[in-house]
Amino acid sequence: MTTLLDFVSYSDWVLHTLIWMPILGIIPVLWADEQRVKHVAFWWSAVVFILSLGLWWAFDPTVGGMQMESATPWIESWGVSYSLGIDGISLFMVMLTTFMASISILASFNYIQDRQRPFYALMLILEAGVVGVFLATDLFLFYVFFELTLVPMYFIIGIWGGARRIYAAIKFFLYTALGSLLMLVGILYLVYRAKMFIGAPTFAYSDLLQVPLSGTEQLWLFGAFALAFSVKIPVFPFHTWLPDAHVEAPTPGSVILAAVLLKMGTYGFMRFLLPLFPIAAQHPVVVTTMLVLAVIGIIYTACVAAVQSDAKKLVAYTSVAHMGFVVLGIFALNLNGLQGGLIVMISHGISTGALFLLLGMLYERRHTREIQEFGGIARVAPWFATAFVITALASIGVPGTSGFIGEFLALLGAFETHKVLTLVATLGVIFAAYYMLPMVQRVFFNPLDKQENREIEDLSKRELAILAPLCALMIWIGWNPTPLLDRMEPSVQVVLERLDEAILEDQARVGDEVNEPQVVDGGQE
Amino acid sequence: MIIDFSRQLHYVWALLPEIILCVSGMVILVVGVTGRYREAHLAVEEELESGRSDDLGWLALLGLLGAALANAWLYGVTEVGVNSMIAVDRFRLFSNWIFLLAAVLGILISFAYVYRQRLQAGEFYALILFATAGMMFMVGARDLIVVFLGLEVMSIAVYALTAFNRRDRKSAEAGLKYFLLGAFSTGFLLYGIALVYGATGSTNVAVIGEIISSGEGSRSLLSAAVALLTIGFAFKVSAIPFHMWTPDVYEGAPAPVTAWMSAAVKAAGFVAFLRVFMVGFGDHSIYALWYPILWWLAAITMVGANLIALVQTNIKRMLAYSSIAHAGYLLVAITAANEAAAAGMLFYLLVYTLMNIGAFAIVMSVSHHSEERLYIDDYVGFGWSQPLLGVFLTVFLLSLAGFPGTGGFMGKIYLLLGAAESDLWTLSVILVLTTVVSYWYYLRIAWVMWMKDPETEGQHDRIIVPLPMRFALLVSVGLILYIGILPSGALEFARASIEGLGTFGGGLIGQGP
Amino acid sequence: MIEVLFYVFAAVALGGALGVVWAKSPVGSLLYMVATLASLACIFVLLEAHFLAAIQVIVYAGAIMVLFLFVIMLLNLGHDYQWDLKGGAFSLLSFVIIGLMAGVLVRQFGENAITEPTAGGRAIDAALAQHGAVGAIAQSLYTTYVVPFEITGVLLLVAIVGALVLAKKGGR
Amino acid sequence: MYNALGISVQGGQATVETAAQFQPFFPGLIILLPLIGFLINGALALRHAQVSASAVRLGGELDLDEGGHLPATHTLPSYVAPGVMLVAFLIASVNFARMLSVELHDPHVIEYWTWIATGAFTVEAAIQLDQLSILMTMIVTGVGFLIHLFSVGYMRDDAGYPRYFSYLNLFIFFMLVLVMGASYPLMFVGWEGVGLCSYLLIGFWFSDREKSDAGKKAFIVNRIGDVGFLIAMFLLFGMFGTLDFVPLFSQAADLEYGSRLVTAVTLFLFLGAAGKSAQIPLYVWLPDAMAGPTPVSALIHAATMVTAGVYLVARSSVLYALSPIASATVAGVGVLTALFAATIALKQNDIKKVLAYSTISQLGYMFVGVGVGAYAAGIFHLMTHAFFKALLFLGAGAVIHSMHHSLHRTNNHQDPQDMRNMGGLRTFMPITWGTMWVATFAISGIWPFAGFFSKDEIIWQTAAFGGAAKAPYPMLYQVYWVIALVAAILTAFYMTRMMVMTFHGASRTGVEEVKHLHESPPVMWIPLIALALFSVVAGWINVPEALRETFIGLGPLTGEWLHHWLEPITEQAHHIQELNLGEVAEQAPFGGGEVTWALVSTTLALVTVLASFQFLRRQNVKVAAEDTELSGLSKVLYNKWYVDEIYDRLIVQPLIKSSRFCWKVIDARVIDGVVNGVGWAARALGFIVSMFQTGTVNMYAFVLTIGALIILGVSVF
Amino acid sequence: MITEALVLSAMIFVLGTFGVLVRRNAIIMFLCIELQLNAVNLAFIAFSRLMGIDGQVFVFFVMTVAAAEAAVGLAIIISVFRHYETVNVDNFKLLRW
Repeated sequence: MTTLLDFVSYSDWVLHTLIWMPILGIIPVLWADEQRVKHVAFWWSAVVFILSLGLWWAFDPTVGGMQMESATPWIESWGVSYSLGIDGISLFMVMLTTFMASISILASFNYIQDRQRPFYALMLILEAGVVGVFLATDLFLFYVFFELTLVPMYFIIGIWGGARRIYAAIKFFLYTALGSLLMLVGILYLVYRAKMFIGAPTFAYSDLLQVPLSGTEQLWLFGAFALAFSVKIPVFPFHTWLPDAHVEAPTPGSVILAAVLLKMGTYGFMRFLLPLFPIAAQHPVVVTTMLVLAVIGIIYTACVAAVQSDAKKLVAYTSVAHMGFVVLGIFALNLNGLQGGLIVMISHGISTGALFLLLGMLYERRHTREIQEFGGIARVAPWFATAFVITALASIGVPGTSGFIGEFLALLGAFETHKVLTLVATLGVIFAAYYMLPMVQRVFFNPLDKQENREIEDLSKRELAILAPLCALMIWIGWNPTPLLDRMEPSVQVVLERLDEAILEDQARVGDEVNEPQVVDGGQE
Repeated sequence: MIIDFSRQLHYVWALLPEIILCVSGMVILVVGVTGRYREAHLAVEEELESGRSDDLGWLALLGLLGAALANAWLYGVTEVGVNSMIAVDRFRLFSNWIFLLAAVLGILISFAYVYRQRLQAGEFYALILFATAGMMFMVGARDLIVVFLGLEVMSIAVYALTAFNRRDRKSAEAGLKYFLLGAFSTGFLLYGIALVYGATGSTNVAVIGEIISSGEGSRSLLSAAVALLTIGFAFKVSAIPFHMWTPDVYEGAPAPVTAWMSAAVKAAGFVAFLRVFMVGFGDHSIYALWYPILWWLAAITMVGANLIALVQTNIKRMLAYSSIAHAGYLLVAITAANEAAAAGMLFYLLVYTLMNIGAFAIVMSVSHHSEERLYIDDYVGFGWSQPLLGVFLTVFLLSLAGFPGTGGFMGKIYLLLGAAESDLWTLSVILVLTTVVSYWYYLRIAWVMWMKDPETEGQHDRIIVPLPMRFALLVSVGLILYIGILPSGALEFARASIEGLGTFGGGLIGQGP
Repeated sequence: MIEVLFYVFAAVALGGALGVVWAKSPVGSLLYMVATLASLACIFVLLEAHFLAAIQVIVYAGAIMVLFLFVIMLLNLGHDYQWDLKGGAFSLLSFVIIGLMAGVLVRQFGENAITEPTAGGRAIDAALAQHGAVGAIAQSLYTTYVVPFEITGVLLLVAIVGALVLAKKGGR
Repeated sequence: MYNALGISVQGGQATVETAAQFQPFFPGLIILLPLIGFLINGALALRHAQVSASAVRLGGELDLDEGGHLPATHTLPSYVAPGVMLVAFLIASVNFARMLSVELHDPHVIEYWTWIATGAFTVEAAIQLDQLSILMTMIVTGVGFLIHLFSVGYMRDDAGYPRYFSYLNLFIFFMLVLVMGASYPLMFVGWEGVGLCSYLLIGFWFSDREKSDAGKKAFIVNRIGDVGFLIAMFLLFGMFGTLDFVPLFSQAADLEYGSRLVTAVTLFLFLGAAGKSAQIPLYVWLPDAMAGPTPVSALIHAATMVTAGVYLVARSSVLYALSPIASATVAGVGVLTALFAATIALKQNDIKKVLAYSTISQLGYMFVGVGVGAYAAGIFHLMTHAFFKALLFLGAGAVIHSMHHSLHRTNNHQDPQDMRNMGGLRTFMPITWGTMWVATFAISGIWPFAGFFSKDEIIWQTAAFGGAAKAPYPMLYQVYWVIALVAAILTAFYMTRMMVMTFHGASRTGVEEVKHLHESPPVMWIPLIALALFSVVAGWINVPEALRETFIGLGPLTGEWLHHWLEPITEQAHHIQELNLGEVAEQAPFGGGEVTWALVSTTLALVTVLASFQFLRRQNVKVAAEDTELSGLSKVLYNKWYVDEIYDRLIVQPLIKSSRFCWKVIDARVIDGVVNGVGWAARALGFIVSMFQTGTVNMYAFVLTIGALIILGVSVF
Repeated sequence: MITEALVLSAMIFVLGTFGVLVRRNAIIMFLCIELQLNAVNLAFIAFSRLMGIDGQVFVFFVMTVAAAEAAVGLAIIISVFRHYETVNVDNFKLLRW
C-alpha cells in the first residue's frame, strides 16, 4: 500500500485534493440533472473519502510534527500563505470529515426532495471548508475556512430545515460568528506581535508559536480564542444554539454539524489554544474554569436532555455533554486526557452522527420526532432497533464501544489533575443512561399501541449500507483503539512538551526578574 | 514626463482626467439638448434588455474611458516637489480609479432606470461626470480651496441628481434635505478652513503640515479648526451624529444615484479626509488632538448605524444605514492614521464600491427599475425564482458583511491590520462586534429570499436585467470574488498608492481613551 | 474712528442677522439679510478688502438676494406672515447650544488676540498700493489660483444644469 | 514521566515463565465460543424478527404453534446455544484439570493484543488464568450450560426464542470477560457488558411497559455502581500507574495499612460491587429484574452476574485487607442487606420476588464473608449459592411454566407467579417439588447440604473475626454475627413458607385449571436434577478442618480444599491481616467453638423449617383475588419498607423536576433569554435611536449641531 | 479690530446656525446658511489682514459657491414646492425613521 502511495506521490497532492476536489464537485453537481444529482454528489464525495483513506498508510505515526506540509505564499504583504499540513490530531478529523460527509450525502437521498442541486453543492462546500479547517497551518487560512463553514451550514439549515429553521439558522450563525470574530482580533494581535518580534507580519502557525507573549497577553488572547471555540463546541453557557440548530436542520445537516462541525472547536483547543498560549492554558484559574464549565456541561445538559420530548433535541443536548468530556480531557493537559478527548471526538462523530441519521430515518417514516408518538417499534423494525440500540450504547459509552475508550481516557487523564471535578464528571456516566435509555425504551420498546407505528418500514438496503460501517466502527474502535492512539500520540506529545517548555521558560523568566533585578545595562537585551 | 507646475500647461497635464470628464460632460449636455428625442414606447423590454436605449450613457462611458486612459497615463508622470496645489501622486490616482469605477458601474446600471423613469439622460449623465470630476478635484488637491471647490462641484451635482426625478416627491424631498444639510455642514467645513488659514496662513495642506510640525501656528485656532473640519468631513462621510441625511437621501434619491453616490461620494469624502488629516494634521502633537474625537466618532458610528439598520424594513434605507456602518469601519482607518490603515482604507473603498453598487443594482432589478417593491419582505422567494441574481445578491451581502472568500473580508482585515498598527484594540473589538450585529440584517435579506416560502407565486418572474447591468454585475461579482480569494494584486496596488503621501501621525502606542 | 465705524456696522450686521432669524415673513428676513450683507461689506472695506466689498454688494446683496426674492415671489410666499419658529423647548435648547458654540469660538479667538496687522497684512497693503483693489486679487487669482478659478467655471456650469433640470416644469 | 509514582507500566509478562508447567488449553475459546454463539443466534434472531415484523405489521402476531413445525430460526438456537456452552464448559474443565495437576502459584496471563495504549497508560486485551478465575469460569459455563438447557424447554413457545439465546450467549461472553480479564478495565468491560445483557434480558418482553422499565432501572442503578468502579480505577491508576492485576497487586502489598487512599479505592470499588450485587442501597433493581424470563433470573440474577461484586472484592482482596474501614463497611452492608432483604422476603407472595429477596440476602452473606477477610468463604458461598439458587429459580420457573400453561389454556388472567394461586402442586410436579426441597434445605443451612458448609463458615468467620486479637471494631463484628444468625433463621422461615404455599396444602389453582398442570419436560427437569446433585455435594469440597476432625469420616475429601485452592489468590491478603490483626479467635463471643456454633445454627435452621412447616401448612391461604389488605408491619414488609417510594420521592422526582427546571428555566429562560434578549435589546435600541430620524430637517440639523458642539468642546478643552 | 471681526464672525455664524435650527421655512433656513457663509467670509477677510491676500481670494470663491448653491438650492425648493405646495420643512416627512 505504502509503495503504491509513494508511486503516485500521494503525500504531495492529497491534502490539496481533499480541499479542492469537493469544491470542484460543485460543477458536476450543478450540471447534473435533478434525478441523478444525488448519485453524482455521493460518488464524488465517496471518491474524496477513498482518497483520504490513503492517509492511514501515508501518515507516518512516528512523527509528532506536521506532515505532508506545503506552503505557497498567498497574500505576501500580510504574511499569509496557503499552507497545509497534517498531524496526528488532524488526521482522524480529516478522515472523519470525508467519511461523514459521504455518509450524510448518502443519507439525504430520501430526505432532500426538492432543490437538490444547491443542497448537494452546499454539502460539498461544507466538506471542503471543514477539511480546510483541519488542514490549515496558517491562521489566516484557518480562519477563512472556519468562517466559510458557516455559510453553507446556514443555508442548509435555513432552506431545508424544519418549521423554526430561520430562527435556528440565524442563531447558529450569529452565535458562532460572534466568537470567531473576536478570535480574529486575537489572531491579528498575535500577528502584530509577530511582526514586532520577527520583523515581518506572518500568519504561519509555526512562526506564531515563536512569538513570546506575556502572561496577561496570553490570558486575553486565550479568552478570545477560547470564546470562539467554546461557542463552536459548545461549552456550557454558549450551547443554546445547538439544540435549535440540530432540531431544525435536515438530517444530513445535523449529522455533519454534530459529527464534524463541533469538532472544529475542540480541534481548535488542541491545535491553537494550548500551543499558542501555553501559560494561559495552564493557568490554574483558566484550567479550573474550563473544567468546571465542562463538568456543568456534562451533568447539566444530560439532565436537560433527559426531559426532552423531541428525540432529536435530546440527542442534540447529549452532544453538549459529550463535548464536555472532550473539554475535560483537553484541560487535563496530559497524554491520557488529550488522547481521550480525541477519541471522544471521533466516537461522538460516529455515534451521534449515526443517532441523527437514525432519527432522520425515523422522521422520514413517521414525520414526527416526538418521543410520545412512538413505541414498540422494535417489533416491526428489528434491524432499525438493533442499529439504534448499538448506536445508543456507543453514545453512552458502554465498554466495548468507542464511546467508552474516549470517556475513560479523558476521565482518567482529568482525574490525575482535578480529582473532585472529575468525580462529578464521572457521574455523567449515570446521566448518560438516564437520558438515553428512557428514549430508547419509549421509542423502540413499550407496547406497539399506535397504528401508524405498525406501518413503519424496516431499514432499506441503502440505509443499512449507511449504518453498517458506522456500527462496525463504533465496535471496532471500542475493542481496538490502539492504531488510532498510536497515530495521535506523538502529536499530542508535541503539544504537551510545548506546555511544559513554556512553563519552564516562564519560570526562568520570572526567576531572572527576581534574581537579577540589579542588571541595568542593556547587555542582556 | 516630469511635472513641476513651472508652466501653466502642467496643470492641464496634471488634471487631464478631470478635464476629459468635464469636456465629455459638456459634450453630452450638448448632444442631449440637440439630439433626437426618443419616444418611450411600451414594448421596450427588448430595448431595455439590450441597453441600446440610451446612446448618451454610452457616450458618458466613453468619456469615462478617456478619463481612465488619462489616469493610467498619469502613472508615467513624475511629480517634482510635494507642495503644489494639485497632487500627482498614486494616492490620488488610486482614488480616481475608485471614482471612475463607481461612475462606470453607476452609469451601466442606470440605463434602464433613466429610460423607464424618463429622466433627462443628457443632464443625468453629465451631472454624474461633473460630480466625478469634482471628486477627482477634491482628492487630487493639496490646497483646501481646491478641496472645497471640488467638494462643492461634487455636492451640487449630487444635490441635483438626488432631486433629479421630478415625478417623485420623495426624490425632491430627499434633494431638499440633502441640500439644506449639506450646505449647512459646508458652513462648518468652511469655517474650519478659515480657522486653519488663520492659524497657519496657508491653505496648502502640505504647507500646513510643515508649519504645524515646526510648532508654529496658533494652537487655539487649530484645535477649533480641526474640530470644524472634522465636522465637515464627517458630514460628507456620514458619520454619526452627522449622518441624519443619509437614510432619507438614499431612500429618496433615484436608485442608480443612490448606488453610485453611496460609494463614490463617501469615497471622495474619505480620501480627502485622509489626505487633509494625515498630511495636514499628521503631526503627533495635533494627532493627539483629533485622535480621540475620531475614535469616538468611529465607535459611535459603528454601533449606532448597525443598531438602527436592524429595524429597517426598506432595503434602500437598510443599505443606507449599512453604508453609515461602513463609514464607521473606515473611520477606524483614519483614527489609526498609519500607512497600513490608509492603504486599507483605499482598498476597502474599492471593494465597497463594487459590492455596494452591485447590491443596489439587484435592488433596482427587483424594483423594476423604478421606485417600487423596495421592502425587504418583497424579496420573499426571490432567490429561487431568479437563482443567479439571488446568488449575486448573496455574494454582495456576504461581502458587505465581511465574510471570507469575498473582498469585503479582505478589506475588513486590512482595516483591522491598520488598527493593530496603532494599537486600537478596543476599536477593533467594537468593529468586529458590530460586524456581528450587521450579519443579522445582511443575512435577513438572504433568509428572506432563500428561506421563506413565497405567498404569491411568480412575483419575481418579470425581472429584467439589461445587458449593461449584467455586465456591471458580472464585473462586480467577479472582482469581489477575485479580490476575496486572491487579494494580493489589489493589496499591493493600494499599498503602493500610499507611498509618499506624507507624514503619518499614527502609531501612538497605547494612547487609547 | 475706524473702530467706531466698525462697531456701528457690526451692530447693524448683528441686528440684521438677528432679524433674519426672527422676522416673520420671508421677505422680511430677506431684507434684514440685505442689511447684514451691506454692513458686512462696509466692514470688508474697513479690513482693506475693497474689491470684495464691492462684490459683496453687487453679487451677494444684488444678485443672490434678488434670486431669493424671485423665488419667494414665484412661490407666492411673500404674504406669508405665519410664525414658523420651532417650539419653545427646542428653540431654547438650540439657543443654549449655539450660545455654547459661540462661547467656545470666541474663547478660541480671544486666546490669541492680535490687533496689529502682521507681515501678511503689510503685504496686502503693498499689493493694494501696487495693483489697486482689483489687481491685488486678480494677481493671485490668475496665477496661483488659476486652477480653482477654472473649477468655479465647472461649478457654475453644474449649478446651471442642476437648476435647469430641477426647476423645469413638469415631465417631458 | 506521566506516572505519578514512577512505576514502569508493564503487563503480567513476568509471570509467564514461572507458570511454564501450566499448559492452558485454548482458553481464548472459552470466551470466543459464546461470542460465536451470540453471532449465530443474533443473525437468526434478526432474520426471524423480520418475519415476525411483517406479521405484526399486518396487525397480528406470529403464532408458532399454528405452523406445525418450528422454523429453522427456532430449532437451530436449541443446539447452538447450549452447544457452545457445553464446549466452553468442557474446555474450562480441561483447563481446570490441568491447573489442578500443576502447582500454579502466579497467575497465568495470556495477552492477545494491545487494547488501549496512550503512552501514559497501557492495557492489554489479556486473560488471566488463575485459581479464582478458573473456578468462576467453571461455575459460569457449567451453571450457564444447565440453564441454557432448561431454557430450551422453558422458552420454546416464545416468539423471541433466537433473540433470547443470542442475549444469553452474549451475557456469558461478557461474564467470562469479567472473570477472566487480566485487568480492571477489561473486567469493567465484562462488568458493564453483563449489565447491558441483564438490561436486555430483563426487558426481553419489551412490549410490556413495566418489564421494559425494570430493565432500564437495572441498567441505571448498575451504572451508579459502575461510577464507583470507574473512580476506583482512576485512583488505582494514580497510585500504581497500571491497572493490570498482576503488577498492581504485587505493588499493593507495599502500601501503608489503612491508608486513606486505599480506603477510598476500596470503598469506591465496593460501590461498584454493591450496584452489581444488589446491596444496600443499590439493591432496588434486583427484585424488579424478575420481570425477565425465569431462566434469566436463575442465571444472571442469582448464579452469576450478581455475584460479580463478590468476585471483585475477592479479586481485590489485597486492597481490602489493607483497609479495615472498607472491610467493615463491606461486611456491615452485607449483613444489613442480608437481614433487610430477608424481612421483605417474609411477606412476598410472588414466588420469584421471594427468591429475589432471598438472593439479595444471600449476597449479603457473601459480602459478610469477604468483608471479614474470609475471601475463600465468600467465594465458597458464591459457588454453592450458584447451584441451589439456580435450582430454586429453575424450579420456580418450572412451576410458573406449568401454571402459565394451565392459566393460558383456560383463559384465566390470574398471575401465574402468585403463590396464593398455587398450593398442592406437589402431586403434579414431583420432581420439581423434590429438587426444590433439596435447595431449600441447602439455603437454610441444614447439614449436610451445601449451604450449610458455606453459610456456616461465613457466620463463624464473622464471630471469629470479632474476636481477633487486634480486630479493629470487635463490637461491630459481634453485632454483625448476631444479625447474620437472625437472618439465617429468617431464611429458613421464608423458604419454608414459599415451599408450603407452592407445593403443599390444598390446591388454590381452580378446578378447571388444575387439569392442565403438569410436570416439566425432561429438558427442563434434567438440569434440576443436576443442580440438586450439586446442591448436596458442593459443600463437601470445603469442609472446615474443625468439623472434619470432630466428625471423622464425614467425607473422603481433604478439609478446606477450596481454601487451599484459592490460597495463591488470598494469601497476600491473609498475610496482611495476620500482620495487622493477629490470629482470629477460636471462640465465639458468647463462648463455644466452631463446631458448637455449627451445630447450633444447623439445629436452629432445621427447627425453624420443621416448626414453620407445621405451622404454615395449617394456615388458610386465600387466593390472590380474595386476599385482604395487609396492615401494620406486614404491610410495610409487603411493600418492601417503601424503599422504592422513598427513592422515587427523594431522588427520582427531584431529579426530574430539577431537570425540567434546568431546561425550562435555565436553558430556555435564562440563557436563551439572555441570547434573545441581547438580540431584542439591540433591535429595541436601534428602534429608539431611529426615533431621532423624525424626517424634519430642523431635527437633523439639531443633532448635527449637538455633535458639532461636542466635538468642538472636546477638541478645545 | 481683527479679533473683534473674528468675534463678530463667530456670532453671525452661530446666529445662522440658530436660524437653521429653529426656522421651518426652507428658504429662510437657506438664508441662514448664507448668513453662515458670510460669517466665514468675514473671518477670511479678518485673517487675510494677518496672513495675506489668499484669504480674500478664498472669499471670492466662497461667494461663487454661494451663488451656485443658491441657484441649485432654490431650484430644489421650487421643485419641492411643486410636490408639497409648501416650503415648511415640517411637512416633508415622507422619508423618516
